[in-house]
Amino acid sequence: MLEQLLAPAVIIGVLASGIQLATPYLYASIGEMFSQVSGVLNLGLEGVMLVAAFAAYYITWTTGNYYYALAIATLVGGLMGLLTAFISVTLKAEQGISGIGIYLFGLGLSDLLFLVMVGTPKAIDGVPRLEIPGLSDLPVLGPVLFSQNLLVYGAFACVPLAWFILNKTTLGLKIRAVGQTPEAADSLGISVSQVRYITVTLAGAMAGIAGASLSIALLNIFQQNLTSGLGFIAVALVYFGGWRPFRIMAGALLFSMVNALQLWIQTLGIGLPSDIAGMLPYVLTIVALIFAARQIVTQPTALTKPFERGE
Amino acid sequence: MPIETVELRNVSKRFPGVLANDQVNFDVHAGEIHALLGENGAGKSTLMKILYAMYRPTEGEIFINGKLAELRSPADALANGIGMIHQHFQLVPGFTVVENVALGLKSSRGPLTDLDVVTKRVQELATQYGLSVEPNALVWQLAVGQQQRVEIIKALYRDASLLILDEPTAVLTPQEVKEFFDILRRLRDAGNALIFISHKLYEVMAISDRVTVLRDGRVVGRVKTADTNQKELARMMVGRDVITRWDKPPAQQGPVVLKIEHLSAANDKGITAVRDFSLEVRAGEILGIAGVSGNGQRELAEAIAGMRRATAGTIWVDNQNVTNQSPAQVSASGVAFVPEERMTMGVVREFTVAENAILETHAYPPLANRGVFDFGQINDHCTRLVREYDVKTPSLDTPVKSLSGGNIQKLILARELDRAPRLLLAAQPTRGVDIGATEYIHKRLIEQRANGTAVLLISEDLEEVRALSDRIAVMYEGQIVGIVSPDSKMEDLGLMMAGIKGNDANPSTC
Amino acid sequence: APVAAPPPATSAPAAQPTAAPAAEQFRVAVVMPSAANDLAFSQSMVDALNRLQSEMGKDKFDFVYSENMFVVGDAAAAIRDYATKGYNLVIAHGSQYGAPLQEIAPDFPDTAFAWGTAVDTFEDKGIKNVFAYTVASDQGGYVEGVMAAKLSKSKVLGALGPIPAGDGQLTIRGFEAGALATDPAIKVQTTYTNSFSDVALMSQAAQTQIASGADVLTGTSQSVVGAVSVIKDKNALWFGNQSDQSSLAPGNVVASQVYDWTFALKDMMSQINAGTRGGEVFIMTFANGGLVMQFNDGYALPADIKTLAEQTIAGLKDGSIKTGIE
Amino acid sequence: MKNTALDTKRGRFDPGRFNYILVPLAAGAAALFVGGLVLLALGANPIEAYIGMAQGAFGSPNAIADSLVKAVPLLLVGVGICIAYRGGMINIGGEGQIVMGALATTAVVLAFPFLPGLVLIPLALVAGLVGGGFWGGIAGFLKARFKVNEVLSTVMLNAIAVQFMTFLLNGALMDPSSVDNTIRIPQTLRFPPWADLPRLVPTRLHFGVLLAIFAAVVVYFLLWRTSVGYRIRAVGFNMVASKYAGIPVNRYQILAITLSGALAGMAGAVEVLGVSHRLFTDGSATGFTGSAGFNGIVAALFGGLHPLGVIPASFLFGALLTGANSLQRTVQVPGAFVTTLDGLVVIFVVASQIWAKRRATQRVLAETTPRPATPTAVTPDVTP
Ligand SMILES: Nc1ncnc2c1ncn2[C@@H]1O[C@H](COP(=O)(O)OP(=O)(O)OP(=O)(O)O)[C@@H](O)[C@H]1O
Ligand SMILES: Nc1ncnc2c1ncn2[C@@H]1O[C@H](COP(=O)(O)OP(=O)(O)OP(=O)(O)O)[C@@H](O)[C@H]1O
Ligand SMILES: [Mg+2]
Ligand SMILES: [Mg+2]
Repeated sequence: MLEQLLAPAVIIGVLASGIQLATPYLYASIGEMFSQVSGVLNLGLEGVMLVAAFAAYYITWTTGNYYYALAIATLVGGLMGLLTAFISVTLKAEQGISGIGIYLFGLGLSDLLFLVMVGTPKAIDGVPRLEIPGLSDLPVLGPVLFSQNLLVYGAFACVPLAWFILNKTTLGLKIRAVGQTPEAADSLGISVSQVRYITVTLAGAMAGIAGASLSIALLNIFQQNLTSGLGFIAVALVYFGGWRPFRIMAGALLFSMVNALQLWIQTLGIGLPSDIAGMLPYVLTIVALIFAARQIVTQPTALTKPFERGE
Repeated sequence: MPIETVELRNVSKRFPGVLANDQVNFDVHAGEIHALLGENGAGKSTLMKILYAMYRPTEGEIFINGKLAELRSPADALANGIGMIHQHFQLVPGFTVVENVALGLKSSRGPLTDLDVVTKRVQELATQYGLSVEPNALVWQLAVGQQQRVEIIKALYRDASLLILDEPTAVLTPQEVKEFFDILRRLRDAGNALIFISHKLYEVMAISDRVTVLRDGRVVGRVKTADTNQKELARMMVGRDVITRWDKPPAQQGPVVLKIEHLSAANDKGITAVRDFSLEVRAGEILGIAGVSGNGQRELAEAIAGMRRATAGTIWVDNQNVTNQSPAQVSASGVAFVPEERMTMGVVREFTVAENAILETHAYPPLANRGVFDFGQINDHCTRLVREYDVKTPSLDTPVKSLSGGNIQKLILARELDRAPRLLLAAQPTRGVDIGATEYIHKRLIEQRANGTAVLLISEDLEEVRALSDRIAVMYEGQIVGIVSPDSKMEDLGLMMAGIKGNDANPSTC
Repeated sequence: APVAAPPPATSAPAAQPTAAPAAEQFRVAVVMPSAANDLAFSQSMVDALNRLQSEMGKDKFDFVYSENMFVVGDAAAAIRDYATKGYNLVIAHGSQYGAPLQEIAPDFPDTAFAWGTAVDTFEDKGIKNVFAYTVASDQGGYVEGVMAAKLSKSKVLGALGPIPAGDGQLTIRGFEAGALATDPAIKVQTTYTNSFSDVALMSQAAQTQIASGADVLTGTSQSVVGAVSVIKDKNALWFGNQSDQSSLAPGNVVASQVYDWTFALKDMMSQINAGTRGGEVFIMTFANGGLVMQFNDGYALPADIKTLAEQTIAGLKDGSIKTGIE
Repeated sequence: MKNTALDTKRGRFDPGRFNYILVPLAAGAAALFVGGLVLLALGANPIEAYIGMAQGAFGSPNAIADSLVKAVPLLLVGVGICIAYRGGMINIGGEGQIVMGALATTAVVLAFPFLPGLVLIPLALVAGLVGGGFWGGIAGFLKARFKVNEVLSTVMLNAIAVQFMTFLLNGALMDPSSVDNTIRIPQTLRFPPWADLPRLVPTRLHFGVLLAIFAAVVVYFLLWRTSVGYRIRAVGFNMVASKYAGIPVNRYQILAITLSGALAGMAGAVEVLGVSHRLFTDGSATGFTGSAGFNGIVAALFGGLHPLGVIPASFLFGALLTGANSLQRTVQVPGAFVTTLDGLVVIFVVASQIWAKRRATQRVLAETTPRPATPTAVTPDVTP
């Protein structure tokens, strides 16, 4: 059994699937990370992803132009992020609950629009693969790592970028401060709301790209509840990664690869019931959390707490 | 433009149900230190938060250099040269010193941070005003005194020429206070204006040029420091004379209640903070532990209370071994604990006065029968506590967070002392508490002594330790440097607190 | 549970509304678990009802539906409500709806109910107004397996499903049987994603199948739309199920096993009009027209394979071929 | 100084706080208005639709019964959420706990079908409590022992519970007659009729409604009238102070989420015994739970995280969900509209809380902190 799983084809397959599955998680989680680091739990990602996924799908289906599609998805996501910010920052609503509201709203709306504007699932031509000259010809790893579509590369590029923004820019400094000690930031004249509006809107926009990456780059289709819980896992991955981009990436890859692995286990006919195999990613995540939780030093202590200046 | 004068005219601030400031006039000039005095809840912080634009006044105006100023937010205040150092520091604990200073500043590199530039300027300021601090240290790792320096550097970095200092000394040790006052004088002499809030009258006398006294939100007096004395100030604040010196009857010492043998314990960072510590406290005596903060006092108290693991040694209470027992077991052995930070350790802020009064006794008869509350009993019990201990509260149902610090401390004392403990651990019992309440708390501690309780008093306020203790143990780096009489000279105590052995310093040992 | 009686020979003609001369409108209500446009199980029912309506005219036949009733409690409320509103036939289109139906049906003896996919009419519990319908999807799977075995170059086939239960599992077992009957050397790899809705995971399951050598795949549930786009991308072949899935990948879908419930519906209608409201189990097969193999015109299926498929269908119809799944 | 009797803060739900009722109602109306615009866009008549919706929720004894039945799991889960929340834990694991509770109940009923109803039903309900409590307790243990964030672990545990259920229903627990036939429906045998929760009136309304209300009252009593509840609340507000006061913090945290899970498990038990009379799966949790694990959180919040407040909140929410479903039937709008409308209502109501709270805090402050002109308690003389 183990030999079967250690075959090169399986390892490469797991890697390839892992990288692809990780793509939507990365966009959504990195965006969510900014939101959470600034102190706002944005639980409605799933709903945002769905609406944006539909928007991207629809534009691609009607115009064939996926740059437009991507732009619109980002915009739609950003607008929903703005709405989230208004609800959680300005109206100081309970963030978990408003997130569930946004999710239900997005789930219903995307389905409704799909029904009215498209009808039944229709395949589209999605974002094409972009071979990286030279590298994509590498044996074994070339096709896995350097022959993906643009959105996959983009997702992985987000990780160092996010790290840079968070750690090397004044905005990043403000975001972290606002999430840890909003009173301190406030006393230095930083607008806590403004920073949170920026991050929450950004999280929405990134969730929009995540949705688009599903509907026009990975699946090239739209279907009711296309994301099927992915947005919630993305939120969980942010905790998992301890609010640090590279750890989040590791988590996304781990989760996706274990998911891919369980598919391989079944496909190879190893006698593990599918339901038991299906538990693997979740069990493993918990196990990983047991180890990860101890190492978390800096966390956004103000997470989920609306800021009020004591007045 | 540097600040020459700042004036508050007819400022009022109304909170729901409270008129915190009532037609207050106040002014401060460049080159002076203006002290603001008043009991807990008199409205000092509120007034200062208005000046720093954290609150909008209900009515009244602010004039800066004679011109009406429209301050909408702390950013405006900062831009006008007003800086504020809060009692609860406004620092990001997970940031380095430099990051804290750079936060919210314009960077010379546009969107990118310029921490190296900031570091340099921080070092310059540090040398200029004697504010030595390690720029790259994480703030949560710094001692309070150092954190406070960071706050001052933050304000200076932003060219604040008016510094508001809200109870800056409450958390400092005498040594730190001394250094701090040097810094304040330097700042004043450099032409800055300073507002200084403190509950300690001798500090106000030592550092300020003028004093304004608030009571119930109104100004009740303004004097030149040179023209007044502590007694007069106290009378202005409280409306009567206040006792600061106690004549205790001689100690009626009983048997040893607390016996600590070779105790060691580590701090939160895992470093040994109490090492090979031995001590005895007898019934009917107050043993004061003096020392610069961070020398293991906190860990010692927590180890006794069962809140922290002892890595070695034994703790006996009434000949009962309580080493590494749970807080509940320790408490059951007759130990009462007034912890250092009342808001986080002593009370549940959101709970009512009544709920907090039964924090330890709620599970037992007569307050509860088989785990079910008897509200009649609870009500009677709490009413009695509140009366006996003079806790000023609108009702038993008032959330504790809206009581003043002094009243919260009285409530904690009521709760702890009512259990007639064998041993009372009191850590910083009067920190941030106004003089009226301080007097009351002191009275209660002495009363316990008379009742035959063993009292272990841990305080960084040397005046307090000397006023109350029968013996003073000076703690340095987790160990006792020496045990001396309360009549020892201040300077000698100071030397011992710096780690110089009792014998060398030659105070009267006991 | 009573074993399904073989469907009666009475078919299409008897179902003509002529049987009910009153020219009253026949009203049907359907409660179904997923969306009406899922290109799978739910849609197959809506398609059938639409076909009936266009055959008979809206004045003679009308239907309403409640979709997305994946919560059984909600479905129960809907079923009861439709029964109250006097629909002639209330269809509980989901095997999970059995328990509520069993409770509701006795309260509305004048209403006919239908439950599928299932084989129990509760007649043994004294309930007389429930029809049951199911589908011998192993037959369609079998024919697809036969074709797949012929079309595969790698001799590895892939089958994808949500959970190992229901008609999906039956299809997959039929597929495997058909493939092995055609070529004993062939390998059929099966993957269940454990979700009816996770399109992304289904797409990865397809990727995995292809990466491990499969070049012809099939699958069930609404989530397979994700697999089909992978098929298109990797230029593999696909056999659809439940509804006609050719539109998803016109060049790669060979054929689809389509559930055509019109046969059962027509029969139920005529029985209802004649006063019988339940008690019969309908099994959709190739023989009774409840199963149809829809070949995709866009895919150039070699003539010999198509002939083989048609022969297999004929064999299943006349009973000379059995799928071997009992 | 007035030392009033200890009467206003025993957690009593004060219906006099109008804002807690009026504001959400107004917000709900606003959500329906926006939903009406969507209906117009879909070509349906909103007025007709909403009348249909109201009828679907309250129009007949059956409709009312359906609304109440829908509210039962929301109430049970919601009350559990109150406990967890008061203990400082956020329990997102309702779905998984419902499933585990239902599984435990099912296992008991299938193992002892011969027991008389009077024994079997209580036993099965207890099994549900244990099953859900166990599942919640895992999250509590992981938090107390390993500091694993409970939001995260409960999300994962939800997924695991569902897979576990599917696994059992495809094997050990599958209806034997289904195992034999080819279609293999993933469901258990129908339970014996004596395991059915009694019906209250001839509708779907079952005894579970009373159980749920009873549970809410018990939890209210527990939280505000017993020392255990007091400790849970103390730990939830301030772990450090609780620890100083000698409360074993870890134990009470685990207890809070275990109780929370137990109530969700009870919801699962009541659902199988009272509604479906068997366990089944469609591969997701929702098919069985109807998302009660999540909707219960919403109900708890609307109820001000107070067990007694959750009673009306969950009944209103249940009516909304039931009515919205019937909307689909009366005007034949797509099912997705129902979800959209739910989302709108949740968003509007939660966003409106700020107004409800703002007024309430102003009132409370104005009532409890009158500034004494001069301190009335005179400091007694001290003997120097
Ligand atoms: N944000 C607030 N909301 C309502 N009331 C407040 C608020 N802040 C202060 N108060 C009330 O206003 C009054 C003045 O409080 P303030 O903090 O100014 O007192 P203080 O003089 O600084 O006291 P202390 O010596 O304890 O620091 C008190 O009665 C207090 O309860
Ligand atoms: N939101 C509030 N509502 C009611 N009272 C408040 C509130 N915030 C603070 N207070 C009251 O204000 C008084 C002072 O608070 P506290 O001692 O915490 O801060 P401070 O010392 O006055 O301010 P600073 O931190 O600036 O020194 C207390 O009586 C406290 O109960
Ligand atoms: Mg103050
Ligand atoms: Mg204070």
